[in-house]
Amino acid sequence: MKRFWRHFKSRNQERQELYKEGRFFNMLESFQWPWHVPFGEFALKLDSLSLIFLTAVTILVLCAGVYAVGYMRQYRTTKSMGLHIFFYFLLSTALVLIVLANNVILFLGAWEMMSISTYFLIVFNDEKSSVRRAGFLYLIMSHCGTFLLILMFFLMAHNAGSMNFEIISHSSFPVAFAGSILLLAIIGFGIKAGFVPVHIWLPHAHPAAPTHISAILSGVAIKMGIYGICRVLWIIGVLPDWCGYLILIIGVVCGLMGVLYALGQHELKKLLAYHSIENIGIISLGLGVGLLGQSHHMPFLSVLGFGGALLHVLNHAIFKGLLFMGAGCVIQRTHTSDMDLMGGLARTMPLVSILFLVGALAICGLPLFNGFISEFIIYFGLFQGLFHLPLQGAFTCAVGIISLALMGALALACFTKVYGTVFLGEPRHLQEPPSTGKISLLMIIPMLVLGGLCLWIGLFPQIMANAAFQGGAYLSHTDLASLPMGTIFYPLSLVISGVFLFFALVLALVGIRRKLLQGHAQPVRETWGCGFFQMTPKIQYTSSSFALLIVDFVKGILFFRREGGDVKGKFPAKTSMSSSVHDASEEFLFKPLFARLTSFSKKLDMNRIRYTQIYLMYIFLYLIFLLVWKLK
Amino acid sequence: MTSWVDVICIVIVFLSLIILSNHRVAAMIGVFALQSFVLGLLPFFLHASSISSRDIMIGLVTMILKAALVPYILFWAIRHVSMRSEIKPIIGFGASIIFGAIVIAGAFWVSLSLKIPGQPASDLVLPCSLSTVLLGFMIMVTRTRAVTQVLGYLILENGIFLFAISLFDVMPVLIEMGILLDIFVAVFIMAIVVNHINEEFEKNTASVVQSNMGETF
Amino acid sequence: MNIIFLILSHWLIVLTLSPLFLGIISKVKAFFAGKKGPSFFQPYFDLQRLFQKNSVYSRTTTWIFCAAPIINLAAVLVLSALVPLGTFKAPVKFSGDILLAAYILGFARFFMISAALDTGSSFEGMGASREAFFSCLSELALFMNFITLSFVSHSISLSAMIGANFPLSWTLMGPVLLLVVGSFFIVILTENARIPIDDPDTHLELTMIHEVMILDHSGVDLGYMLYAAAIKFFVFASIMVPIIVPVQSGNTAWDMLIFLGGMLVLSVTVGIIESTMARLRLNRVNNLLLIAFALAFFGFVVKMWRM
Amino acid sequence: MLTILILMPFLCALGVLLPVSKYFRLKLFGAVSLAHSLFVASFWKEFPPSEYHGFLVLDSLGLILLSIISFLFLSVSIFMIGYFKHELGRNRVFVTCLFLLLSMMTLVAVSYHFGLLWVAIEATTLFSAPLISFHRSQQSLQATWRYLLICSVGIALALMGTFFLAIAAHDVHTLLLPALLKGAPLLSVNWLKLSIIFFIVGYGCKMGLAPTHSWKPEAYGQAPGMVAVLMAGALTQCSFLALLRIAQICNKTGLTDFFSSILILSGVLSLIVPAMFILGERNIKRAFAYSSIEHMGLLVLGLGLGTVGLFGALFHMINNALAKVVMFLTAGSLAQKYGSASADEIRGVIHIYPLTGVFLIAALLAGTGMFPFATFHSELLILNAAIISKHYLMAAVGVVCLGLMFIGIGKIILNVIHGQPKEPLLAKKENIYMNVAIAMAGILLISIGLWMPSPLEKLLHNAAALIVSV
Repeated sequence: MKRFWRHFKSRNQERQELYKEGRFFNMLESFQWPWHVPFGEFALKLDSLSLIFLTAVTILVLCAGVYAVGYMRQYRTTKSMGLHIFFYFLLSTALVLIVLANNVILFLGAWEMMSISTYFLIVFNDEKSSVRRAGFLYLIMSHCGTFLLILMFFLMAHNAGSMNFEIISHSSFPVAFAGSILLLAIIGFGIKAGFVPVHIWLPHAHPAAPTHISAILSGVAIKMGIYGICRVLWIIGVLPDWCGYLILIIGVVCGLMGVLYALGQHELKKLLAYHSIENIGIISLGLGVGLLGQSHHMPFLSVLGFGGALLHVLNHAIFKGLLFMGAGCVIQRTHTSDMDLMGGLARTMPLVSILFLVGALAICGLPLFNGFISEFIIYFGLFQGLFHLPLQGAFTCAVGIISLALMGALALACFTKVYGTVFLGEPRHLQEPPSTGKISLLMIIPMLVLGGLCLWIGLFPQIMANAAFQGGAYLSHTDLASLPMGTIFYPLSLVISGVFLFFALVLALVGIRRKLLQGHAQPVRETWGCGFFQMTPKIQYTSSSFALLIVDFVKGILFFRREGGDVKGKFPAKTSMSSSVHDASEEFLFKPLFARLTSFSKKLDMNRIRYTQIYLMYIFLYLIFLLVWKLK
Repeated sequence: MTSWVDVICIVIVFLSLIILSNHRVAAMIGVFALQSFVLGLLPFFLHASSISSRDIMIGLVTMILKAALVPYILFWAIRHVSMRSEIKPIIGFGASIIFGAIVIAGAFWVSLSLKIPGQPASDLVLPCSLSTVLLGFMIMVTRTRAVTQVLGYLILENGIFLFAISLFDVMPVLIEMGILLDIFVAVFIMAIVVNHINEEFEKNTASVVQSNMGETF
Repeated sequence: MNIIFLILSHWLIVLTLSPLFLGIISKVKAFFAGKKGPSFFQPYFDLQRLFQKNSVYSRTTTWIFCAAPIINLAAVLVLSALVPLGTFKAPVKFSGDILLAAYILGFARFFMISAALDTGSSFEGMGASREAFFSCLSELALFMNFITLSFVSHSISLSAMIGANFPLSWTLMGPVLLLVVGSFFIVILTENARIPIDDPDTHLELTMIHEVMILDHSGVDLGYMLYAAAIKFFVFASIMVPIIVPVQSGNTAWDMLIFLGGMLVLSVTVGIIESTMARLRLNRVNNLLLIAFALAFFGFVVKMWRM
Repeated sequence: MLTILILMPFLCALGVLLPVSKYFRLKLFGAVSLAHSLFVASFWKEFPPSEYHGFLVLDSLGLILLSIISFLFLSVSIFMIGYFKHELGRNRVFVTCLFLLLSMMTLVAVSYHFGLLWVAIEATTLFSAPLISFHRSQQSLQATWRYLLICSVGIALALMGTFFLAIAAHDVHTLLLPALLKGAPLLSVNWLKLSIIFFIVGYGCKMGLAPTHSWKPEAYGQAPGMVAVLMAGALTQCSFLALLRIAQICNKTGLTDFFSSILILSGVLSLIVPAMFILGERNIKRAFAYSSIEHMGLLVLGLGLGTVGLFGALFHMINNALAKVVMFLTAGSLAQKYGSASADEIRGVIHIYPLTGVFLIAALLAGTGMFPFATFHSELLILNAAIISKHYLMAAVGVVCLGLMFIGIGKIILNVIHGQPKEPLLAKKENIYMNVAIAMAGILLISIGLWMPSPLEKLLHNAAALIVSV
């Protein structure tokens, strides 16, 4: 055992020398402090990979913090905030530590801290049983995932003989071993990131949490899963071929399932939660492309893939934060999160509606905003893969392109649904919305900042894209300078000029329209009802009916259920109808599994042998067994 | 004097068998007292030529504690309970004897392969003590009455002691005393617990004698 | 400055020529119905009329409602700048411009659907819902076509893909191109709301898709919408024609003539289809679009096989 | 010194048998615990000399256990001051038994003779039994009964093991540890193997290793919180010390593999069995009892795996004890407040008793090994040992079982913490003594988890070196 410790120590020295030689490439900043726990050291490192995530964390934690000050006012009289604030700061610390940790123990510690503090932030409204259940589900899934991570990290650390990421990355891994580590990482980190089918905590936790927490959860907490996978990719370096395909396929499945489930929702925050799964899918697509490039020795491809994925991480954090904050304002105003009851909010809260629109356009990946930039880079990578990879790689890339396009189209359908039903039209419930929920300025400011960032990255992506490519290059262990980065930056710049062209056109057309309308009266009437004069807001399309066509089309995958609503006879009686979409992996995998386990355990308890004698027999039999086993 | 040791070993096993086949609690306690008395005699025959003070002490303490005090406590513990018979044994009395015989045979067979280093007082010591331990265990497992279980435990301990007393003198006498004292205290506490449980039952519902753990107190 | 001049001239062509082809289609339809029909230039008159009228707005609507036509028109104009028109090369072309093309159309669609929902009318909501659904499927088919074409041409620029830089040879890629053309034709019909997917001329709101979405628009707004529709058809057709007729004689005039001829034939074909076919039942439309996707996908597989 | 340490509580036990006031007993107990802790603290500086011809020796292993015992008794004595404010019953037997328990546990920690060790451990079993049935309810008496019976049989097996060891040591002529270690080559291997098996089953029974764990849920479920603390934190670890002593001999005689394989089997079983039972459990204390079985499993697993695992196991001894303080004292104070420890009876603790709620959270996190509690590190060390020794399947099974344990305990605790508050039996005031006792352990556990003091690390290293001599 001593030897083990000594080995550990000598590795430390070795690293010190490495630092001196400056062999750690692309490291921006590092920090070292002894930490007196077994295998622990307080080693922090900021490299181009962490930088992206750190940026996302910082932006969102700050914005959500400011937002929270305004948002939590509604609870000021009813709840004590101390614990909530404490855990919020704990979470922020943990997030920063995770992205900076350079030691397994530190990472795992921070990881656990994140899980715990997030749990307590989620169950803020713990009087609701749904909230408690959501929090619990989150906590157990996250903790079980952590166990897998512990196994994975220890496997790696054992192989390398050190607990320092830097040193582990310098050791070589046998290919099969690397594959199994990545599998563990995909499940362990995938739980946090929300990979289908282990995503089931996500759509419950997001609606349950207070809004600023949902924003952080969706914006950065689940990204920590992606960060973890990136870190593992970086550490292992050379991975077997199938890993790229696997991650790409995971991306396709997550993306499509996420957006389809989202379409089926009529609860605003739940819908946004499913969209996080979709965006994780897009990010995984990028990572998959990067891995394919890496295993086929095409550094440019891998930088494109990884870079796109990293940029999307940042972008998603920004626009998802914005969307959640918008949703929070809406929910505070209407006191419901059911979109089928909302409507017409654009007239009562114009600024929020515009900011939400910005988020919605960005998340659909439409030009002008940041989502388009990262999706463009990922598309570009996929097309490069299509052209240059061998047959099966090209085919997978084609599948990736198609599904990315489909995701985009479906997301568009989904967010027109959201925007249309929440902000446009007439309120669907007939009584006036309670006006008590005043939107404080502190809630608007962070949204303005995030919206501005969406636009900034969308119009001037050079800085962020460059940072992302740096990260990508770091991840694929290549030097950015040796790559033809102009191949991507030139089209990017032209895309931006296209967008400006569009902008100019819009301005011109607005001018022309104003000119044409000059001198004409613009009467305001009721909406034309096609000859039908008694329109009530109730007959508007609801979010459910809007999505019905698509949901019905894919009901084989979505487990779409409709109850009631049968109309019989010429003068049908009053009837009601409800429809819901059920999560397959929750309904058919985890719920039965858990129920089975619990009932098994209960049965054990019920049939518990009451006789002490039997337990005495156990002792005796165990003794006999050991004697026979060990002494023959 | 080896033959005396042999006789004592055989008697102890025999008495265990008798306890196993008995169904009256009071009689079982009496037989146990007899067994402990015989066990207490053992040290005196062990070193025939020179009986040491150690042997005398162990013998006497065993006799006092196990043959006198322990039975007394047990009688005290069951003073409220019907002493007549064991209720519903898990294995019937006839079958118990047959199993007991099989167990004895098994113990002897196992002892064949165990070789004790040095010069044991008798080659019957190991198999007999093993038999006694196993029979004691059988009593614990097959009988449902609390007192009989205590008895089973005591017989088990007797088996171990048979082994311990006759085989070696590495154990300092104080520690031997400690072991004996421990066992005495154990019986004492068990008796108190049984007593308490009986009181509780009487206090609550007199009709429920069977606990939810399978024992009858 | 040169580039701006190029773009402006490109737009000039697009803006002047595009309504003509809608006129041609209606003329063909009238011919098949045994009527004389309106003049070829009727769409121009319509536009002029609309631009002179005032607009009526619903109480329910917000600025989204007014923004939608503007954004729609702007988007198709940007799209047109990416597409070569016969001998006129596309003024903006770069690797990845198809993505810009597809997503700028998506941008316009977002606003179109939102504007429809903005009115708060169930009819327009219905159209919006249908539009959202079918556009998903047509996007699928469109991208599959893009993938196949770019795989053939090893480029992700629209100009390169449709053979402005090198003529696609039907002899080499015959089967692939046939499949793509078939698929793309369905996409054109869908995107431009034509029979058998949609009927621009019907008066039964319950069956419409595109037209029902713009029920409440009037005056200039409607004019913008119509103009955008005309340009969109024109642009899509000019993407398709060079694929079908990849002939490049070298003589500018001849090439231009061939291009315009192709456009004419395409419009007439659309007209014939509209006159002879009935509108599909709504739940059959998705099958047709999936067929379009399958055709393009088949083309892709064939190309892979040939690789 | 050591004699004083053992005799002091023993004499006090006799003293409190006299009819003195209830509070005097508590104060005396507190004072003695404090004195005991001060003594033990002084041993960290310098080990006391051996006494009675090497029968009583304090080495590093013993010191670990002794410190645990001392700390546990101290916190229990503080806790009791608060606890007995609301208890009407007498405490004569209770405090007497506690004193005797302290005395005997101290003896366990310092005894260097296997016979003496057995005597002391048996005595701890006996003196803890009356503590379980403090409330004199039917269930608690029955639990006591089961505990007594099963542990007595187990301990009897350990006695046989001791005698087998004596036969094996026929040529050494003594059961003193140093002599046995020195004369290791003279030991008869076959008899030693036999004795090892009996030791593991016997002392394992006392530790509550599966499949001989059955007394645990009953006993811990019925015992008052502070008794459960002493049992789960100190009593079981006393038996673990016995196993450590045997490990010392095994490593000298080259039986490490033999010993390890049995320990690993027991450890894995002890991980699997509670994981199977926990999901159906509804009682907080019983759930914690299952967790205790699991932690015992981890301990023997660590010992069986060696290297880092051994270090982890020794570390885990301390962490487990501290975690048990937090867990069972909190459960005990809740059970007193609500009159039951059933999760169905208690709701919304954090709203009524904010501090107890926080402790309950700490109990959950500490019991399931989450950062920043030190249990996290020791569990990690043991898992790491499994991977280092290439027991991949075992590591996987362990992880699954730990996960299930977390689900089970979490389900109960979180339900209790949150929700609409249910009215408790007692007033809505928290008792400062109780809270101080729990907070002390909790803070200590967190601080060890955040920064391991170097004296502690040195001690653990020395202790590990005793077992695996370099």
